[in-house]
Amino acid sequence: MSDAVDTSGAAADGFEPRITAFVCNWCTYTGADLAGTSRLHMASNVRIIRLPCTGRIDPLFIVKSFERGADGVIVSGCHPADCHYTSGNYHARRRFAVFHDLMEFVGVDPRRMTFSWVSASEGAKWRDVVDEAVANVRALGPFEAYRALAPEDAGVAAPAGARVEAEAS
Amino acid sequence: MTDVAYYPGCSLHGTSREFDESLRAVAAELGIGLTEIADWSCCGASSGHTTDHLLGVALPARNLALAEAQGFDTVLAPCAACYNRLSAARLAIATEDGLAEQMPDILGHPFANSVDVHNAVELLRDASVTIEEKVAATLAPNPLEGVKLAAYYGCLLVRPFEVCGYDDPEQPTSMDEVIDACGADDVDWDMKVECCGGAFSVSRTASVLRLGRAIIDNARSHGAEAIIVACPLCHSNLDLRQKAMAQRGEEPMPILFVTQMVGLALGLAPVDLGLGRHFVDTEPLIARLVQQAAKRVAAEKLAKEEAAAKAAARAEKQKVGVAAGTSGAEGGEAQ
Amino acid sequence: MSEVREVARKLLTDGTVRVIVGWEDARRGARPVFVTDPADTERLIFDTRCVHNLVTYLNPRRDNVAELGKIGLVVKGCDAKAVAGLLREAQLTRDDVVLIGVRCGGVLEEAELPKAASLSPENVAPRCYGCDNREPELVDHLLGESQPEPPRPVMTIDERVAALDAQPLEERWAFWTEQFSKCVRCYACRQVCPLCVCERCVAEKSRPQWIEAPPHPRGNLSWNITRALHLAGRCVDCGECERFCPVGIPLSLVNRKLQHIVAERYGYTVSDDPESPAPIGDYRLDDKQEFIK
Amino acid sequence: MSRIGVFICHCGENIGRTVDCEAVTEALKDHPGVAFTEDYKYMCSDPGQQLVKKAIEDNDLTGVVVAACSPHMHEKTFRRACDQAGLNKYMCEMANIREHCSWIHEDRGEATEKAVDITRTIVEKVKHNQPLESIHIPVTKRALVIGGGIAGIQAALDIADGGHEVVLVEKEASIGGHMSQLSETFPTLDCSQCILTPRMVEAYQHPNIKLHTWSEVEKVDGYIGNFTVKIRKKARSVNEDLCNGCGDCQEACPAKRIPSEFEAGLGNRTAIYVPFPQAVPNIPVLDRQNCTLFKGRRKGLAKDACGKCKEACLKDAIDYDAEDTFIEEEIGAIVVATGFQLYSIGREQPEGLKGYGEYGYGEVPDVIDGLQFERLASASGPTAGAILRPSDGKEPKTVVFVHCVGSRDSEKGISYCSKICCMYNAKHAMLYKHKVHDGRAVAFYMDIRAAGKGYDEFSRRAIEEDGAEYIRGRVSRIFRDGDVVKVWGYDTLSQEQVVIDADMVVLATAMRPQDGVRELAQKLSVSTDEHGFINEAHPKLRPVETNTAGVFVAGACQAPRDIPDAVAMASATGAKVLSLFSADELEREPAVAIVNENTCIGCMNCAKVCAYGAIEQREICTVDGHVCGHVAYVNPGVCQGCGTCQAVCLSKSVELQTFTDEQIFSEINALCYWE
Repeated sequence: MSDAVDTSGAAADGFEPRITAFVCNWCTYTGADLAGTSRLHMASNVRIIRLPCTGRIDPLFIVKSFERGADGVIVSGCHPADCHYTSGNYHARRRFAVFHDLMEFVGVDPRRMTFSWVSASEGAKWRDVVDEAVANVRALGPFEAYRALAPEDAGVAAPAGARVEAEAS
Repeated sequence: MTDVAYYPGCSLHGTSREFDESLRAVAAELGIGLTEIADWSCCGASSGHTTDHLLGVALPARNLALAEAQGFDTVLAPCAACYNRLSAARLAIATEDGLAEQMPDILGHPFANSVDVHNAVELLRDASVTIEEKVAATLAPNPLEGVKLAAYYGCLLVRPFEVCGYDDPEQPTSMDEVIDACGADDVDWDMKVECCGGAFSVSRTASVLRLGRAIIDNARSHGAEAIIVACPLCHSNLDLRQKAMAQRGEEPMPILFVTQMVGLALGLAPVDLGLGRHFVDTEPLIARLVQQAAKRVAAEKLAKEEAAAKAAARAEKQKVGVAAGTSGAEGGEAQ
Repeated sequence: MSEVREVARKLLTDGTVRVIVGWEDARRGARPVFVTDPADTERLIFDTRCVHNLVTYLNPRRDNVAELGKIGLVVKGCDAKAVAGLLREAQLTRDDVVLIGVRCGGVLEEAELPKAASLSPENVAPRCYGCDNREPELVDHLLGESQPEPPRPVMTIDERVAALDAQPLEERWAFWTEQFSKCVRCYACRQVCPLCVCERCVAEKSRPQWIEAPPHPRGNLSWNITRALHLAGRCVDCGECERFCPVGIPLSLVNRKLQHIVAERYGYTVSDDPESPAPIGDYRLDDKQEFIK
Repeated sequence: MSRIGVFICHCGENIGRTVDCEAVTEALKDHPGVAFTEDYKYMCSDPGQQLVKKAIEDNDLTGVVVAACSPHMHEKTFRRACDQAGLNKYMCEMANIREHCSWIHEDRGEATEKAVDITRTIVEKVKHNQPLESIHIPVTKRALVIGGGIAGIQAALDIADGGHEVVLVEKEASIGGHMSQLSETFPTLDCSQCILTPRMVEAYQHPNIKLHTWSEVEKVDGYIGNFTVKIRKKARSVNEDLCNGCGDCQEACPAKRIPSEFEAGLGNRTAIYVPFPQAVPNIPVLDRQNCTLFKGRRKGLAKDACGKCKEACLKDAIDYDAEDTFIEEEIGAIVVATGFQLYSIGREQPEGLKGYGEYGYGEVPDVIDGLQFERLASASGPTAGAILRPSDGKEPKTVVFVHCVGSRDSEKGISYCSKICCMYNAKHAMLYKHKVHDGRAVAFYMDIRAAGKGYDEFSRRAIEEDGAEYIRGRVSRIFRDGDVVKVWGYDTLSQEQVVIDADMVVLATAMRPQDGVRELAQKLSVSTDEHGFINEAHPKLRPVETNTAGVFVAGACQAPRDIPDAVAMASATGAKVLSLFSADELEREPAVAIVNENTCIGCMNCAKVCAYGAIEQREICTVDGHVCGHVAYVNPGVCQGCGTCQAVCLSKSVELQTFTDEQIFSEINALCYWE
């Protein structure tokens, strides 16, 4: 990981948070596209994974992201009543309300998880969600606590369970 | 003996004392216990809520809180403006968030907003069955029997619908029902809910005269012999101002409070109903109605006697006929 | 509990059911019993030692019980809620089972006693305090006199949850990661739960393996988070998972927290009415979203 | 073992300026599973696409990742290229390193590193892509049109002319809808019957159109291309095959004073009646509510009290004992065209609406609504076209037209503008002035909304040439004053109160959806808005479709519409239906969910969250056919691919193709940040 100096208020030790974002294809992904076409510059710590709808986003994805070393997670989709599939976001809202409260009960700092509604026309809002999430997680520091859960022999390089491609070449 | 917190408001202790007197008389007659709220204060009327919303709610709320503290669950506010302000305050505290929380420290004691608010028409309509029975039971002939009366609601008695809600805001019938209960004939006319000029009575008297004139003309054109009101301001605009708007030689139109009308139907004395306090003298009308009623009753009695006499005569003839029959030629049907 | 025996005998003799699942006295505490012969109904008892949730025997995965024929099940209030859970998710139809409800006054926490002890703040099962279904409605018969309220335990589960809630995040994280690190992934909590009805649990799914199989704290955390989420709005608080956990993880705290979340956010309390829709899978336009930007 | 080709695009300078494309190519070269890498200035150009095709053939690639712009831009382009090169197009994905990377970062190091991460993530995903085929659903090439107004007729004709069978269901005794009640139509004042009747006859005689009048849709099952519709043919008491429309029965019928719905209550009809002379079909219907015979039967009389129509009928077509019959039709597409009804100002109102006490709740004589005026003005109307007031039949010398009665008034429960009233009010004023030259037409309006072709000129003509007086203000009260209707209004332009002694008042009441549309919408699992109009799929881009595939909407059942709108929408639904029927099978993207029946326990939580009702319960049997349980089944024809079912499934037994758990798991893994 290159220690590129980050100009926007980096933490003392130059820690750069790694954030995975699960976004819905119809609204937030397109909103992020719009942020691109409008050349809205933002922090580069976020990696986007596209899904058809927030209804498809499963809490297992977020737990797995933390297990793979993410310091923060973003979940974003269409505003209520805008869902392309009419009610996917309503189900997601209930699921993530329960998940958010449970994780807080277990002791995970809720500011590591950002939930938002970003429509296809809100490029600027997407940039703000990204910058805010990066700033929050940077302030919280690396999610060492989660990584400490797995002892050395947990086999990180080739995480357990992923099908290892036996490469001839 | 249902006990109701009675909120008179400034006008029933002042310019329209006759409304208060007739209300007390009729309430006693109908078995409704009125207990004036101790230490009641001004309801803010139109000046309160036009200057400041919170003031417009807190002033009437103080009276509701007093009634609640004194153990009542219903407040009777006969004056249309007081009724409107008290109901509006009750609705605002129940619906606008943030208001209910402010009340305890403004009023100085807790307030659960549990008190219901009614006006005089609502009370009399709900008691219309008792009124009908009592009118029938009154010995003295009912002076209002078949008399054409026009029910004038004005604007504050039935509107806005969310605040009043006990009658149709555009085509109200509650006062008409009370008129029917008194045996009178409620007139179907067009100005039931038209404005009488209200508080402009002093600042723009010319307009009030024009509006009042239109109301009285319309009532008269539909044959009304008197207009029934339930609001001190409507009463003063139509009664006090009537001389100024009347043309030469025009028959005056007496303006009665709904409670005075019920009192007359129940045979109470006009002086107990404050009927002597009006600008348009009510005495000639009442005298004529009483005389008319007496004549009518007398005529009915007479008709009854004649009918009885004729029946007796016919019965007599029949007996004679039967007697002749038995001694007659073909005694076939002899029993 | 003579009434249970009478009803059981009648049901067996007139053939309404082929087996009665209830409790019988054992050397140390009560234990489940499967009575098929009317004469054996004498062995049936019901007292403060009957803590087991027998509804787990209605679980479709246990077809060996189903093969015995139509079941007559003795159910306490919490058990009846579990039956409603199975009905809600079409694992059972109402006339598959005859439910013999018993009026319950709470059960013991440590039930392995030779004789039923009367309940006291020290020995009552904490979950019984404040129970809202002591006389279940989802039953064909409701037996026994109405019992007094169970005594308030020394420390209620709500108090323990509130204590945890009051702690700062780091302390709660330390508490739970330490508890979950004890987990040996024996999955007893899953086997005993009447509502864990999946043919193949997601924990056993390998392509992809969402939940890491090895029992290190990271894998255990993701297993317990998933188990908890699967019980949101479904768990009837029968306490079996905690009672069976060999390493003593306080699972009832997690279950109770989930019940609070679902109650505060959606006003939903788990009941024995199969018609009331589960909260997850339902939605209202005005659901709270204060945590969403 | 995957052989994936990775193609990195410079997009001219758009990507190349901040992302070091060569470095990204280098980084991906030895990523496990990658068999070919190349970067090029314009991947989406023709040479760029040729490069992909050639690489597929030369290296027999099993997957393609194009690291360039957003998939919304060129996913289709590159998938088509792969298809042409013989690689299943669903094995091709795009990595968005432009909108999500190069355009939003300046630091070249960070941007390049991020581009590598994004590309690696998509490569890992493609390893788990499945070669999928689009879904083919058989399509029954027969359409159902519900509602026989101008919209329904037009849709039926377009589809029938397109060579497909149409079943047209109309609730009333004749097709024609409200348009048949109109006198003349704006903006050209051509007579409504003259332009409508030919269409009605054409629909009646069209070989492809099966017409069911006096009928309603009872039940609808199935999905796009495969609907089964049960139609209730209400008992007409007249045998449609025998009756030749001679009208003798109507002559003979003694009950002559029943208010005619067609005449909007201004004229009367007999118990056995044809709504209007040009009715199609010209077959009467017996109104059992008002027929003397049936009244007698309901009272339990031994002998029938009447029967004159049966005696008069030479063809013996009258059958008093006819019952409702049901027929079932196999249907591929449904067009809803149930039209509108007018809001009434009466005291009795459906939930959410309020009447107009100010205007007398409809109890003031000579205060009529727009349709009633149309009947007065119509040559075949009760007054044969003469404008006479209903109370005493006198010719009104002063008529007041009131706009926006109910419309644009959330206090009364109707917040929207009904769109057509400004136009028909101008028309009414014109018709009145043409027939009563010395009459005075006064109109109270708030704003004139005449935005159609030739519309504004039409309303200007009413004012400038025909002398209608337009007063900008609202009417506050209407009441009877002796022989005159008193109208109190206010003129906001001259700031004065206006009192008019009118002889007659015409209220332009709001347009509302027909009764029964909410129940019909439920049968079609289509949603309605809070006013009861049917919800279109997208107000701008899919105005004649609904969220239920295969169900289309035309005319005033969707929103207030005038005749040009209704006809345009009807032809649009015709086009949509014909395109649906153009192929024998409906081809759909394979992004649908599939249930693993081995692990599914049939809890049906997935079905509860499916917004499209695409998931059904299906019995599963043992080898010897004994039913041993049930599982969920996703109907590929209806599933829209949102994936909510998968997230809700506890045992993860349902997989949404193109976004399976394995694909997402591998993407998360690819983002493994461990040092």
